[in-house]
Amino acid sequence: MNRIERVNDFVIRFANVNGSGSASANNLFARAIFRMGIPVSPKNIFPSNIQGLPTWYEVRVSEKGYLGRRGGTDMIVAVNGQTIAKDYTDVASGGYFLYDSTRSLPDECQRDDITVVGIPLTELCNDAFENPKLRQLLKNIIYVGALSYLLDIEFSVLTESIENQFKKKPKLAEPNIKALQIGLDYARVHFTDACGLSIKRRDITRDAILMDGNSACGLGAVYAGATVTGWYPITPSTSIIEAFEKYANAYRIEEETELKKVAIVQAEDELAAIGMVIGAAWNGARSFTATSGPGISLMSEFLGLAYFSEVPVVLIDVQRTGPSTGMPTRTQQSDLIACAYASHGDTRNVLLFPCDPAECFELTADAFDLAERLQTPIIVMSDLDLGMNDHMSRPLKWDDNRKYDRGKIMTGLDLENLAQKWGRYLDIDGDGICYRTIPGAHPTKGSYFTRGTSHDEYAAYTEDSAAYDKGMRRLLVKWQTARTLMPDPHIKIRYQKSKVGAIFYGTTTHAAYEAINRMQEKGVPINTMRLRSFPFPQSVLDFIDQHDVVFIIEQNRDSQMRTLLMTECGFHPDKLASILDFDGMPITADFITDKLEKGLAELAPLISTTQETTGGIV
Amino acid sequence: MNRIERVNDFVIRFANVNGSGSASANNLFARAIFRMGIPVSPKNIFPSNIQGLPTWYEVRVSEKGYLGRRGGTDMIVAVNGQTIAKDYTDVASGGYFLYDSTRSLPDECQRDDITVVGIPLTELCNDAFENPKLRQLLKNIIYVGALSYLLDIEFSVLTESIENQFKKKPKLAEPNIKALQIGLDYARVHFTDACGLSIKRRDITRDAILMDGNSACGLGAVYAGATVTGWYPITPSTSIIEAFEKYANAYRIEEETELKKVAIVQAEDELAAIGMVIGAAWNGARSFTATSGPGISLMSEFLGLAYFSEVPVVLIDVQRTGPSTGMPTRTQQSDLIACAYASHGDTRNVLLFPCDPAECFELTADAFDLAERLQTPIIVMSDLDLGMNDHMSRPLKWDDNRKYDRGKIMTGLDLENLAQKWGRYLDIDGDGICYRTIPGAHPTKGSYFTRGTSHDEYAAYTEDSAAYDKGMRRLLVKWQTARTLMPDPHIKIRYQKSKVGAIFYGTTTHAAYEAINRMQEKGVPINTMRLRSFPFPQSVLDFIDQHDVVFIIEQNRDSQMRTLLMTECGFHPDKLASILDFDGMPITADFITDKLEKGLAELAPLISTTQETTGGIV
Amino acid sequence: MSYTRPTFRHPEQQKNAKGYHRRDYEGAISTLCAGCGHDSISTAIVQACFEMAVEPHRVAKLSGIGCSSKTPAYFLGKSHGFNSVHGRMPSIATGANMANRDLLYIGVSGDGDTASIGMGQFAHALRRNLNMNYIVMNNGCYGLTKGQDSATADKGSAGKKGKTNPFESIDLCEIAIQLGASYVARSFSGDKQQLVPLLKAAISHNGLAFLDVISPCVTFNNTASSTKSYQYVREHSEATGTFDFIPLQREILTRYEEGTQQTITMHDGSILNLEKLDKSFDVTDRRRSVDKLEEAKENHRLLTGVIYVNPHSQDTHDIIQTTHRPLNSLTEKDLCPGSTILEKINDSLR
Amino acid sequence: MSYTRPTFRHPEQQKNAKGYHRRDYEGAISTLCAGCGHDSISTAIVQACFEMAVEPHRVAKLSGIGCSSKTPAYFLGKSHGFNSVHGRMPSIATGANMANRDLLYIGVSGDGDTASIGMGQFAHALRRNLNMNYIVMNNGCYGLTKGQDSATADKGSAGKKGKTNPFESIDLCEIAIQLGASYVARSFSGDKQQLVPLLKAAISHNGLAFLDVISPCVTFNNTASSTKSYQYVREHSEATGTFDFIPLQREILTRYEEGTQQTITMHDGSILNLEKLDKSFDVTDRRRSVDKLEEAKENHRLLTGVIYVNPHSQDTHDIIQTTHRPLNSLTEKDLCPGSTILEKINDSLR
Ligand SMILES: Cc1ncc(C[n+]2csc(CCOP(=O)(O)OP(=O)(O)O)c2C)c(N)n1
Ligand SMILES: Cc1ncc(C[n+]2csc(CCOP(=O)(O)OP(=O)(O)O)c2C)c(N)n1
Ligand code: SF4
Ligand code: SF4
Ligand SMILES: [Mg+2]
Ligand SMILES: [Mg+2]
Repeated sequence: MNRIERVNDFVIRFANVNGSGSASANNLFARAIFRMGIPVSPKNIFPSNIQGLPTWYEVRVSEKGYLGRRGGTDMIVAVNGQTIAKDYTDVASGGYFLYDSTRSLPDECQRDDITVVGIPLTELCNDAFENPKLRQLLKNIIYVGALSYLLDIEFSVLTESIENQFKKKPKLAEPNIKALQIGLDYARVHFTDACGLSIKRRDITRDAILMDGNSACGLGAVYAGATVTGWYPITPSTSIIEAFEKYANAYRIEEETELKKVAIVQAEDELAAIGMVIGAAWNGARSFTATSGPGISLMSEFLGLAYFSEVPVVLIDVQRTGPSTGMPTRTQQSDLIACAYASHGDTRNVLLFPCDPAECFELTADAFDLAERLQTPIIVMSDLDLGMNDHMSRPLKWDDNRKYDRGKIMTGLDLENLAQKWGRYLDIDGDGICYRTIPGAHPTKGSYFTRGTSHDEYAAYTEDSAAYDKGMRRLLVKWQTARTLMPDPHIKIRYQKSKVGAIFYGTTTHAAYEAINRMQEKGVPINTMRLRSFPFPQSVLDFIDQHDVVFIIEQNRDSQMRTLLMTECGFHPDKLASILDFDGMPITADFITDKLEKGLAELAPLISTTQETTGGIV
Repeated sequence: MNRIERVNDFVIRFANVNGSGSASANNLFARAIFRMGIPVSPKNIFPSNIQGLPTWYEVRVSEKGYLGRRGGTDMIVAVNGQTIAKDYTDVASGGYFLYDSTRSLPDECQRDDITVVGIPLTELCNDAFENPKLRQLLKNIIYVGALSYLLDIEFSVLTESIENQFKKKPKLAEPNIKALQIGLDYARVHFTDACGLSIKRRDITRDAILMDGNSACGLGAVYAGATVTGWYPITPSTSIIEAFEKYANAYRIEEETELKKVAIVQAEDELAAIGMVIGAAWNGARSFTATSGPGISLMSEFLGLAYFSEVPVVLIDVQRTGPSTGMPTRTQQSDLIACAYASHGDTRNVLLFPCDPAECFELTADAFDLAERLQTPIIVMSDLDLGMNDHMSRPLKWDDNRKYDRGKIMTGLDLENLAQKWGRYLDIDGDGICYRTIPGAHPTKGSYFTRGTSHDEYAAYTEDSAAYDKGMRRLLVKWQTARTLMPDPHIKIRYQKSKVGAIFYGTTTHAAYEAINRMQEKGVPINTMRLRSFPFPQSVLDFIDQHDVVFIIEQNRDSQMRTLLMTECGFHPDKLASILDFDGMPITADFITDKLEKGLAELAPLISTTQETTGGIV
Repeated sequence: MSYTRPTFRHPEQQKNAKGYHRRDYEGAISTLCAGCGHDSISTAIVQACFEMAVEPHRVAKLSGIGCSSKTPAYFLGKSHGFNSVHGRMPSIATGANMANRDLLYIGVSGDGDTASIGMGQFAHALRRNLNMNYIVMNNGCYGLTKGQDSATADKGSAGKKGKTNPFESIDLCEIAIQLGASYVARSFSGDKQQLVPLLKAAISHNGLAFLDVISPCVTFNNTASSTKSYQYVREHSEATGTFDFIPLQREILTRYEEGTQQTITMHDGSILNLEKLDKSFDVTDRRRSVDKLEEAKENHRLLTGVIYVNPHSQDTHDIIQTTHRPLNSLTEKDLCPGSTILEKINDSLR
Repeated sequence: MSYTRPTFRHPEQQKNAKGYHRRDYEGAISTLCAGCGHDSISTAIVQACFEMAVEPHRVAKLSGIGCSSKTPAYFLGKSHGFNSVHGRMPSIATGANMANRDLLYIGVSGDGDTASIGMGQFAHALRRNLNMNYIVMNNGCYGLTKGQDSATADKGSAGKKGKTNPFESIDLCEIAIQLGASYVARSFSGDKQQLVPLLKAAISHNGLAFLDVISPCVTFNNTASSTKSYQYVREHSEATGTFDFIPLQREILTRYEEGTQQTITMHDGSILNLEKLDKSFDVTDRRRSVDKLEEAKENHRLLTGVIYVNPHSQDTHDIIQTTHRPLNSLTEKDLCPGSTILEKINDSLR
C-alpha cells in the first residue's frame, strides 16, 4: 500500500451526528491549522434537521492557497455509526480512516489500501469524564487531540484557542485541554508515525481572516449605515440578520439613553419584510433585508413596485438549492433569473456577486450607495457556501473618510432655493436618474404621491400612453447609467494570445482558479473573468469579444448567467460554453478541470490560434 | 377639402364618459355592422376607474378582414366634454367629427379639413324622454341612430338587435327603437349625404362569431371538465371566472339535486387561489385559475412547487401593462419571462399563446390535457386586448368523441395488478414523465408524500446529491417531451426564396398580418410564423434557420420572446431583430409597417438574396 | 365625478392653531363615483387634521389598492403619500414608521385590501401596535373590481349583482382588539358628527388606532338587500355612546351627569369624554369590549363609536427600544463604527 | 432521534372495527429531536385514527413547512400526504377538499406556519368552515429555523437564546372561534388522555375542527423562562372540563351528576359528554366561549379542552352547494356540455 504522504495539502472530512456538538471541535481543528499560517477552507455539509441526522465537516488544507473544494478525501474521521460504512469507502486509496473503536468496524469494512486508525473515543471519554453533557462534547475534542499528534498540529495552538475561547469561564477550559491531551497521548502511543499527512507552520495566511460571508454582510450593513431591517427567518440567510443585530447591539447603542440606533423587525413573512424595507427606504432610512429562494419568489411583486416607483432597496439573497423548498441546507447559484427579472412586466434589477467575506462586506456596503444613487433594488447574490461556511479572506477595510452616497435627494433647503418646478420623475441630468424628496423635508414643497401605477414626470397618475412610454424608456437610460457604476470584473490574462476564456462568479471562483491553474500547468493557459455585477460593464463585453470560446462555469442547471449574457449583450451562443454543477455540493476543481479538458477537445474547431505550450506564464 | 370616401373600410372612434352606459350603444353599433356581414374589430379603451373618466371605443371596419388596429381615425363621435378638444384634433384629415351640439364646440376647434356633424343629442333626448336614468342611456342610442343614416347601416338590423336584446322585457325595446329613429331622422334631415364613409352588406363574416377571449377561455374550461377553481378578482382576468361561472350555472347543474358540478371559490388572494388549484389538481380534479401580472408575481412560489413536485396546473394570465400595478386597463405582452421562469431556482413552465377567441377556447381546453399529460403548470398567455375586447373569430368547435387526456395515472386496478414496485418519480417510459396516483385510489398501494423538498424516485425525502441531480435532469427530459406535444406554429411562406421572416404571437398577430400584406403589395414578401407555444417545436427552429433576418414583433419593452428564443434555441442575436410597441394601446399595422421598412433598410447587408419584386404571390 | 373641495368660506376665521387654512389639507379632485362613501371620509380626514392643526408636511399617507386606497390622493395634498400594492399597506407603514417616528402615519385601506389579501399584514401591524391611524373604508365589496363580495360582507347581504353572500363576515374591530390595537372605533361615512372626533382622538393616540368606517359603495353595494347600504347602516347602528374629544390646550366644554360617564386622558394629554349608553361598559376593558361586540352581533346591531381604548400602550418603537431620534436623521457619525473597531473585529477573526 | 413506533403488542386484540391494526396507522421513523412534543402528537393522531377505525387510504395529510409540518411523514404511512410550502397548507387543503369531499383531511401546521406567514390563509379557511382537522403544533417558536420567537410566544417568555419576547401573543383559539371554526379545542402534547378524545371528536366533526396543541420544543423553547415548556404548561393549564367522546355505535359508558354536564351530539351521531368545571359555561355559545378565553387570559391560565362546538354547522361544500359526489370522480359525461350546445352558443354570438 502506498500511503498518501503530503505536507499542508490534503482534504480531511469529519462525519458526525448533528446536534451532537461536533461543530466547536471541528472549528477548533480548522482554526488551529489556519493559525499555523496555512490556508484552510472548511465546508459544513449539514442536513435540514435539528438533531440526529448525519452531518459532515470537510476541511481543505492547501499551502498553495486553493480555497475551493478539490474533490476526494485523504482522511476521514468517522464518529457517526449511521454512515460509517459509506464513510469508510469514501477514503481515497492510500488515505486514512480514523474511527471510534469503542465499537468495532462493520464487517464490510475490508480495505487494505487505506490506513485505519481506531481510537476508542467513547471509552476514553467516559473513563475520564462524568458529566454526560460534557462527555458528548469532549468525545469530539479527543479526536482533535489525536489529530494534533497524527498531523503534527502544534499542541500549544490548540490549547491557546481553547483558553481564549473560554476566557470568561476558565473552569471549562480545563476538561477540554484534558480531552485534547488524552487524544494526543493515545495516538502517540498506539499510532506512532501512522499518518503521512502533516502540517508545518508557514506564514502564508499573513493578515488574512477566517470568517463566514453572512457575518460579513451583516457587518457591512452596519458600516453602511443601515438603520431599518424587516426580515423573516430562512436558512441560509438568517445569520446575516443575527450578525447585523449582534454588531448593532455592540456599536449602535445610544450612550445617553442606551436605546438602539437601529430598528430590527421580525416580519410575519417575506412579503412584509420587503414591504418594510421599501417603506423605510422611501422614508429616507437606509434599509435592507436578507432572504433565500422562497423569499425571493414571495418578494417579487414588491420588487416590481420598487423598480417602477424607484425606491432604493438592498436585498441579500443567500441562494440555496431550488426549486421550491429544494434542499434548504445545500448550495446553488440558481436565483439569477428570478432576481434579475423579478416580477411581472418589463423589469430589471441590479445584481452584485461577492466571492469571499471581504467582498460580502464591501459589496453589501456598496449596495446601499448604489441603491440610493440608482434609486432601484440592488440584490447581493451570495449563497449558502459563502454565507454559512468560514472562508479565508483578506481583512475587512473601511475608509473613515468615506461618506454615504445618498444619491439625488432634494433637501428642504434645495427645495427652498429651487427655481424651476420640481418633478419626482423628471430626468434633468439625462442619466435617467431623477431627484427624490424625503417626507417632511419642506413645509410646502416637494411632497408627491409614490405609486405602482403609471405616473408622469411629476408623479401624477396617468394613463397617457406617451407619458408611460417615456417613463419606461427613461428606466432603460438609467439601466445604462447603472452599467457605468458597476464594480469591474476581475480579469486575469494569463496569455495574451489565448483565444480561450473562462467566466465564473461567486463561490465558483475558488475551485475555478485551481482548475485554471492546473490547465496552465498542462500548458493550456485560459484567460479568466470573474463577474461581479449585472448589468455588465463594457469590460465584460470586451473580454468575451477577445476570445473565440468562453466557458461559463456556474452552479445551476439552466446556465442562468449565460442567459443574462446572451440577453443583455447579444453574444453568439455557440461561443459561450456552459460548465454546470448543480447537485447542491460546492463545485470542485476536479470537476471543472475535467469539463474544461473535454470542452476544449470538443470546441477545438472554434478556436482560431492553436494553443502553444506556455510553461510557467502566469 | 377632399373627404374620405370609403366603403366597409374605416376606423370610427366613440369618446364617452365611463359609467354613462355608452357600452351597450357602442356594442349595438359594432354588432350591427358585423351582422351585415362585414368584419369589425372593436377596442374598448377604458380607464382604471368606475365612473366619470374618459373612455373610448374604437371600431375598425374592414372588408378585407383586417382585425388589428390600423392607426388613425376616420370618424370620431365625441360625447365627452372633457376630451372633445383633443378628440377633434385626432380626426384624420378629410374625416368626420360627430358631436353633441347641445353645447357648442370649444373655440379652438377650427379645422376646415374635416366634416363636422353636430347633433343636439342631449336636447333631442330630453325632449323625447322623461326618466333621467333612461335619458342617459338613450342619448347614446340616438347617435347610433344618426350613424345608421350617415353610414347606411340597415335600420332593421339595429331594431332586430334591440328586439332580441330585450326579448324578455319588450317594454324596454320601444324607447330604444324610438331613440334610434330620432337620431336617424335628425341626421337625414340635417346631414343629407354629409358622410363619405359607408357600409354595404356582404357575407364575408359567414359563420364567424363575435366574442371576447375571456368568455372563450371560461367556456373552454367548462368543456375541458374543470371542476375546481380558486380565484381572486383582478382586471383584466376577472371575466374569465365570471364566464366560467355563468356557463357552469347553465350546464353544470346536477338534475336530481340542482347542486353544482363545480366548486368556484373566491380566494383571499392569488397565493391562496393557486394553492387551491394545486391542492385540487393533486387530488385528481381538473382545476385552474386566471389572473394578471400582479397575481403572477404572487403565485410564483407556488408555481415553483408545482413544477418541482409535478402537479398539473392550468393558469391563464391575461396580461396587462406592467410593471407593478402599471396601467391595469391597458394591454401588453410583458409577462413572458415572469411566467416561463416563474419562481426561484431552475424552473421552466409551458406557455400557450392564443390569438383569437376560438384559440382561447381550444388552447384553454388543450391546456388541461397538457397539464395532466406533462404533470406541470401550463400557462395560457392571453392579454387585455384579447380577453376583454370582442373579436371576430371562426366559430368554436368541439368533437364529442374527444376524451380528456388525464395523463399517466395509476388507478386502483392498475396498482392492484402492478408487478414491480411503483415510484411516483420513476421514469419507466424514458420520456421524463412518471406515473401518479390519486389519493384514495387503493387501500394499501400507491400512497406517497408530495413535497417541495428534494425527493428520490419513490418520493422519499432525500439530501443525496445524486438523487437530486437525477431528478432535475429528468425534468429536462420531460421538457424535451413537452416540445413534441406543443401546438405547431402557424407558418406562412409567402415566397420560398425570401430570406426575411417575421415572428409574432397573440394579439400582435392581426396588425402584423396586415403590415406584412402591405409589404407584400409593395413587392417585399416576408414569410411569417405565429408562435403558439413555449417551449418551441422543431418547426420553429427550422423557420428561423431558413431566414437571414427574422423580425420579432411583440408588445413589450424588453423583447421577451426574443429572449426565450435565444436562451432556448441559441440563435445568433443579430439575426433576431425586435419590433417593440409597449405603450399599452394595441399595436397598429401602421406602426409595424413603418418599423419593417426601416428595419429592412438597416439590415439589408445581412440579407443574402436581394428581394425580387414578386407582385401578387401569397 | 364628485369633489371633496368644500364650498367657499371666509379665509381668516378658518385659520387653525398652526395657522393653516382648511384648504391646506385638501387634495386633488376625487375620481370616485358621485356619492361614494369614501369621499365623505376623505372630507372628514381633512376636517380632523385641520381641527387638530396637524402640520401637513408632518403626515405620511399610505394605502394599498382599491377605490378606498385611491383616496389619499384626494386629501392632504401637501403630504407625502405612498399608494403601494394590494393588501400590503401595513408593511409599508411599518417600515416608514421605523424610519421616522416623528411623523403622523395615516393608513387607508379597503375591506378587500385589509380583510382578504391584507389579513396577515393587518394582524401583525396590530400585534406590534404600530403608531399609526389605520382606516378601513368598509363597503363590504371590491369596488374597484366591480363589486364582488369582500370578507366583511355580511351573510345574507346582496349587492347589485343580486347574489346573496353565503359566508360569515369578519368583524375587523373585534379582530383588532384581540390582536393588540390600542384604540378601536367604528363609524359611518354618513355620520360626520361622530367620525371627525373619532379621527381626532385617533390622531392624538399613541399606538395603533384602528377605525372601521362603513362606507357605502353607491355603484355596487348600496341596494335594499345590502347591509352596507346608507339606509341599512342608518337603521341598524348603535353607538357605545356619545362622546366628545378635547384636544390638549382647550378647556373642557361639556359636562355629563354622574355614572354613565367615562373620562379618558390620551397619551398627549388630550381628553376623551364618553357618555355611555350602557353604564356597565368600560371602554378600557378589553374583555368587556370584545363581549360588547359579540353582544351587538347577537342583536344584529352594528356597534359604533369608541369601542376600546388603551391610552397608555407601548408602540413598536417603545417595544423594540429604538432611539427617540428619527432613524432617518442619523448620519455616518451616529452609524458607522469606523476603521479602528473594524481592525479589532479582524483580529478576533484570526 | 425518537420513534413514534410503539413497543410490541399482541396483534389480535389490537384490530379495530375496520380490521386495521394500530401499526397500519403508523408512519416513517421521526427525524425530530428526542423528546419533541410534536412526536407525541403524531402518536396521538395514530391512536385517534386507529380507535376511530378511519380507513388510512381515505385520509389526506397536509402540511406547510416546519418541524411540525414534517410530522405527516411520521404518521398514517398508508395515506397520501402533501408537504407544501410555508404557511400555505390551508389553500392546498381547500383545493383538495373541493376536489373530493369524501376524504378526511388532516392539516398539520406550526405556530409560525399558521400565526405568521399563514395568518391570512388560516383566517379564510376558518371563515369558509372547511371540513378538515386543522392541528397547530404550538411551541411558541420557529423550531426548524433554530428557535426565533413566533407570534404565539407569550410576552415575557424567553427561550434558549435567553431573549425575552416583548410582543403580545396571538391566541389562535380565540381567533378561530371568531372567524368561524365550528369546533375549537386546545390541548397539550403531554396530555394524551385529553388529546386523543379531542382528536376523535374532531374527526367526527363536520366543518373546520381547530386544535391548538401546545407542544414544547425541547431544543429551543423548553427553558424555565418559557411559557411553552413542559413544566409551565403542566402548571398553568386549566381544562374547560373533563369529557369523554362516544363514537356512534358504542354504548355510553360514563354518567355524570346533573347540572355540570353538557351532552353534544356530533354531526355523525357520535356523542360528546362534557363534565364542566364551570356550570354556567356553554360550549356551544360562541360569545361565552370567547369570553371564557378572555377570562382565562386575565387569570394567566391556559384554557384547554373543548372550548367551542357548533355540531351542526355548514361546511364549504354545503355553503357553495356542490354536488354530493366527489368532483374528482366526474367524467366527460358529467362535465362536458357537448357540441350541440356549443353550436347554440356560437349562434348567440352572431
Ligand atoms: C395583487 C393584486 N390582486 C388583485 C388586484 C385587483 N384589485 C384591485 S382593487 C381590489 C379590491 C378592492 O377592494 P377594497 O380593498 O375593498 O377597495 P374598494 O374598491 O372596495 O374601496 C382588487 C382585488 C390587484 N390590484 N392586485
Ligand atoms: C417562504 C419561506 N420562508 C421561510 C422559510 C424558513 N422556515 C422553515 S420552517 C420555518 C418556521 C417554522 O416554525 P413553525 O411553523 O412554528 O414550525 P416548528 O418548526 O416550530 O414546528 C421557517 C421560517 C421557508 N421554508 N419558506
Ligand atoms: S365603485 Fe363603489 S367604492 Fe368605488 S368609487 Fe364607485 S362607489 Fe366608491
Ligand atoms: S427543533 Fe424543536 S420543534 Fe424542531 S424537532 Fe427539535 S424539538 Fe421539535
Ligand atoms: Mg371595499
Ligand atoms: Mg413552532
